[in-house]
Amino acid sequence: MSGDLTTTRPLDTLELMINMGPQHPSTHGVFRMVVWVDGERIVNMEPYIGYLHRGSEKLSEGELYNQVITLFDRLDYVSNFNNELTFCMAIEKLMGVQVPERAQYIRVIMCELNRIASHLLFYGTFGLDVGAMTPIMYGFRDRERIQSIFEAVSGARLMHNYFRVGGLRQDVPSDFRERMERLLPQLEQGVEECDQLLSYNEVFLARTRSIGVLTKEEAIAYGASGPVLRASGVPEDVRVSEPYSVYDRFDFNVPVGKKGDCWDRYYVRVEEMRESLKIIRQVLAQLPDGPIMAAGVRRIIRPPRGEVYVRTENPRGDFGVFLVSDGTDKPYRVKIRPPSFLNLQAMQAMMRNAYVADVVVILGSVDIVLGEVDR
Amino acid sequence: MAEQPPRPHRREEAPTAGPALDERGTALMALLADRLATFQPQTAAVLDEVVVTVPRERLVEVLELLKGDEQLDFNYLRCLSVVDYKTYFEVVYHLWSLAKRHKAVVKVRVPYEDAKTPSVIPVYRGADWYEREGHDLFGLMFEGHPNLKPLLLYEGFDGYPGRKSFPFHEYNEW
Amino acid sequence: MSPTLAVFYLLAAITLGSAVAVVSSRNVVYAVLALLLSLVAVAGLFILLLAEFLALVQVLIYAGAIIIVLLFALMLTRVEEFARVRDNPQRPIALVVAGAVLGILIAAFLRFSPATQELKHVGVTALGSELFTRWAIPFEVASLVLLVALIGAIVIARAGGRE
Amino acid sequence: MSLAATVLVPLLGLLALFTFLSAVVLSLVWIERKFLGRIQMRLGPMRVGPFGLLQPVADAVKLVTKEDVMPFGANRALFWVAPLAMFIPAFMVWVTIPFARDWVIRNLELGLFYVVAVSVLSIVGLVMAGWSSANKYAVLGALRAAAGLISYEIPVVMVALAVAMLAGSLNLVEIVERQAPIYAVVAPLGALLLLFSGLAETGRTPFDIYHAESEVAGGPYIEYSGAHWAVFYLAEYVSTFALGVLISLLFLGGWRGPWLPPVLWLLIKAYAVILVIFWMRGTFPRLRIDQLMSLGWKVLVPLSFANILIAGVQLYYRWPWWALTLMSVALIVAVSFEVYRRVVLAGGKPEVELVPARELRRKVPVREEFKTTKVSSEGQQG
Repeated sequence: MSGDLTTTRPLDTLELMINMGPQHPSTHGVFRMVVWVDGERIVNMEPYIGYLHRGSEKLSEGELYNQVITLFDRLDYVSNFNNELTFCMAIEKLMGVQVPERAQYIRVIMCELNRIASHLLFYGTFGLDVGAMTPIMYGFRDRERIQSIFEAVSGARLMHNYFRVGGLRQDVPSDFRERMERLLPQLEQGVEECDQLLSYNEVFLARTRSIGVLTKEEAIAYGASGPVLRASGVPEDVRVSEPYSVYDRFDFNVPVGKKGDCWDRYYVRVEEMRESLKIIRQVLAQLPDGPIMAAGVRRIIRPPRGEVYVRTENPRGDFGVFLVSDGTDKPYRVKIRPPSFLNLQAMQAMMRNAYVADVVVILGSVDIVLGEVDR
Repeated sequence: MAEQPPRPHRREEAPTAGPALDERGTALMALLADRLATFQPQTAAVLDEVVVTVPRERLVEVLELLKGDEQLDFNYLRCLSVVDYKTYFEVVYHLWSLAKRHKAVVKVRVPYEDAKTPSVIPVYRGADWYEREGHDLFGLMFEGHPNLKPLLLYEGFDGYPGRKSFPFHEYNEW
Repeated sequence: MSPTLAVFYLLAAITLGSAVAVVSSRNVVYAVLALLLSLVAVAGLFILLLAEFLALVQVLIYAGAIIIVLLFALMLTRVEEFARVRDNPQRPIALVVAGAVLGILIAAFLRFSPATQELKHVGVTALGSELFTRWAIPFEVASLVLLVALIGAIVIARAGGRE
Repeated sequence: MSLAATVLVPLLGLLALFTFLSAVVLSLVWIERKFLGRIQMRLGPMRVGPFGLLQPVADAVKLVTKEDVMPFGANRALFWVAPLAMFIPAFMVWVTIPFARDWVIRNLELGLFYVVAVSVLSIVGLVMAGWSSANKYAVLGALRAAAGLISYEIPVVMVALAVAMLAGSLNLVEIVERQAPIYAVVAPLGALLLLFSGLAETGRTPFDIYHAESEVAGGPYIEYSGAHWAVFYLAEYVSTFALGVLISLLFLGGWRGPWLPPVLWLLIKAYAVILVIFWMRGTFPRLRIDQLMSLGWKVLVPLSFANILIAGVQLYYRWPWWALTLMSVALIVAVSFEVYRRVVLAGGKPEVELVPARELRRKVPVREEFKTTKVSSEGQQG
């Protein structure tokens, strides 16, 4: 008689193991989370990465320095300028190259525009993650305007390959200033519209406040950076704490969150867009004339032996490059510190008491780019 | 690309980047040497960074000291890199102090044959994935790491593609 | 055979057939869906008896709510385990109960011939006033029972949630 | 002759109804895409036909000609039956819904009750689809659908009851005829309750959790493609249209209105309600399941009982109709303020702090602890 099932033992409720990703609409790329749920509540979560591992670090060891820049474009494919800048700065620092003023200023403009573009993309996809379908259209409208500037300046919409060791590949087009004067008011208005559309929507607040809280201590311990770290209440911004390029000449604010929940992470980015616009205004006002390449930088670069670590403030956080040079024309070792990699790792700490629907929101609020996580 | 013919460059003549410490860096270097005296570190300056090389057995102690010391206060692990120097590995810890805003580099050397080094997760929680990655790509054992599963490569991948000796040209995936 | 009678036989066949399927099906989900079919067919029978209100209540409460709750519970449990249940120690009791019900039905069938009473359509207004005047006390007692069950369910759920 | 009267005429009516509903669904698809496009600053479909009018037709052709895929391990019978199990109840509802005074297939005495009862059955199709797809997202979606339906069925029934009390009838034609001022004015609370719970039952934003694209990737529909998916789609739009028509009938005076023919009035009102639904879709994010449940059980269910209560009080004491309006509005205001206070103002209005970079730069600590004399507080990047 096997009839004991119905009498002695209560029926188990099924603890469901769900494989979110690698193909799932809101994993933002090929990322996989194995989630154990009890009903709708998360019991356990394990992230799996590596689906986009292209061995960028190893590939760099076989390329000339200028060729490696193209690889850096493909790491975080929504903030390409920032990545290029970091790598170029690493070599410049190693070689002691002084980059001309004009090139520095144009670099800052490009990086800040890139930051806005990246945050606009975040804004749109985060809207989709919480189930609102309109924000992405608003975000993409303005992102598209930025992309057309990128295209005009670098010739490419996505993989720019524009910065060079010692300066820029070419100067900006002659109507650059007029285009920027047209673009900036549009962007300023666009950011305000985005803010009004979503930020204080009641349902949005209900979905993001007190969700996925990352405390200050946890954020530091996990090595989180960028908006994730700032949302947790740490006023750390590489542009301020370790100023690079010409950032120490501009005046802007560093948005800092109070609770470290999803809403804070979201709103820090909205504020950052405003601050970036402020920076661009200042840069444009000060933009000097002059050369765009440092004198004496050859096409084949042979930096001296040594090692250098350079970090910059990427839209996603603290992007670092550790470069070991053996004096040849190819890097001996390139180690990339991808901010998303560590922010994603910190996501495990945000999963306390989350529901299935929250996983998506939390992941969205961390804003990862898997090209950078997996490298 | 390990199996390429020697390139026509003048490795011997390549200059070495000299130290360029500012005053803060010099001060920090002196302070580090003072604090870590018991560990007999090799302290050097590379460009604007202070580099401290410590024996790997005492790495965790050193990091704990650096993190706990009030004046040093290195509470943030910026980067953990493994560099393959063909005869030995160097594990490089880039530290940063969020409050005091200074930086330092801690290095340990790990011989090729005995590729083991202690895990620093007890000190820096965020080292978890870095160490998994180092194990994955370089075959370095991080002793004490709770979960050294492959991170970037798939399970069952043979070899350590981060190493200089990995035979890329002979490697067939299928 | 009048169309009404034909429809009646059809509905009765569906009712009985799916009822058999409920107890004989190895797959619980099939069993629940067969139960749904049976209940809907019973609602059809009610309509034939001009008891439209009852038919709709049957659909709303049984088909709509109870079946959904059953399916809900099934999806949360390990369905594979049901497949392994071949026997049930309650079978003798079930047999007795089923036999008793059958007996009552047969007795009822023998005492009342089906065509003795003329079918009469009762409007919902009449039904309502009847319920709240003549049958007010049984009605209230029934609702009290339901209320007790509701409170009991809440208490059980809360006790489970607190541990 | 009698056979023709009893069988043929209703059959023809059903056929006409089906054709009409298909046309309505096509128009709704087009309107939704166009309207959402406008909300989102795009044009919406433009290429197929004038103003993209033929886009839904093209979609339909595509869906019908697409390959029907069934996942390995799915329960074959249930998987194929599920779309029909959802569509048939959604369609059956229309048997008793009047488009004008005499434009109805069967004017049932219990019409309103019938609509409420039969529409519940749709959910069985969803649950079947979720269970038979052999997919965990589908199961999760089906669970959500079942939980949502059970919670929101109660307010729907209660609102229907309150309307029946006001009209003194469950017959939809009579309910329309007896609205002296339309019930949206008499009982605004009921209208809102029906709109919200109806949205939840038809699974529309902000209550679209059961097929939430970003969470359960389509829920019960995840494995469906081609014609079977199209049937689900059809059923969903038919239900949405039914909600629009039901709200128009119960609260907006149905087909009554000056100048235009009655049918047109009903359609105008129904489409207006549906535009509001689409508007919400363009504006709101999605609620989480526990928030959906709290809203249902803690707000809508008590409110629907309160709605019956105030209707009863007004009827019993024979107060003028505006007394009910006043009570309704007072309740709406009180509850929405309370919800707003709890959700938005909980713990103060959220904001982030803006720390000026200048201040942070100044905060670079003075290096006195390094025991060296000279101090440089500037960054070291050259």
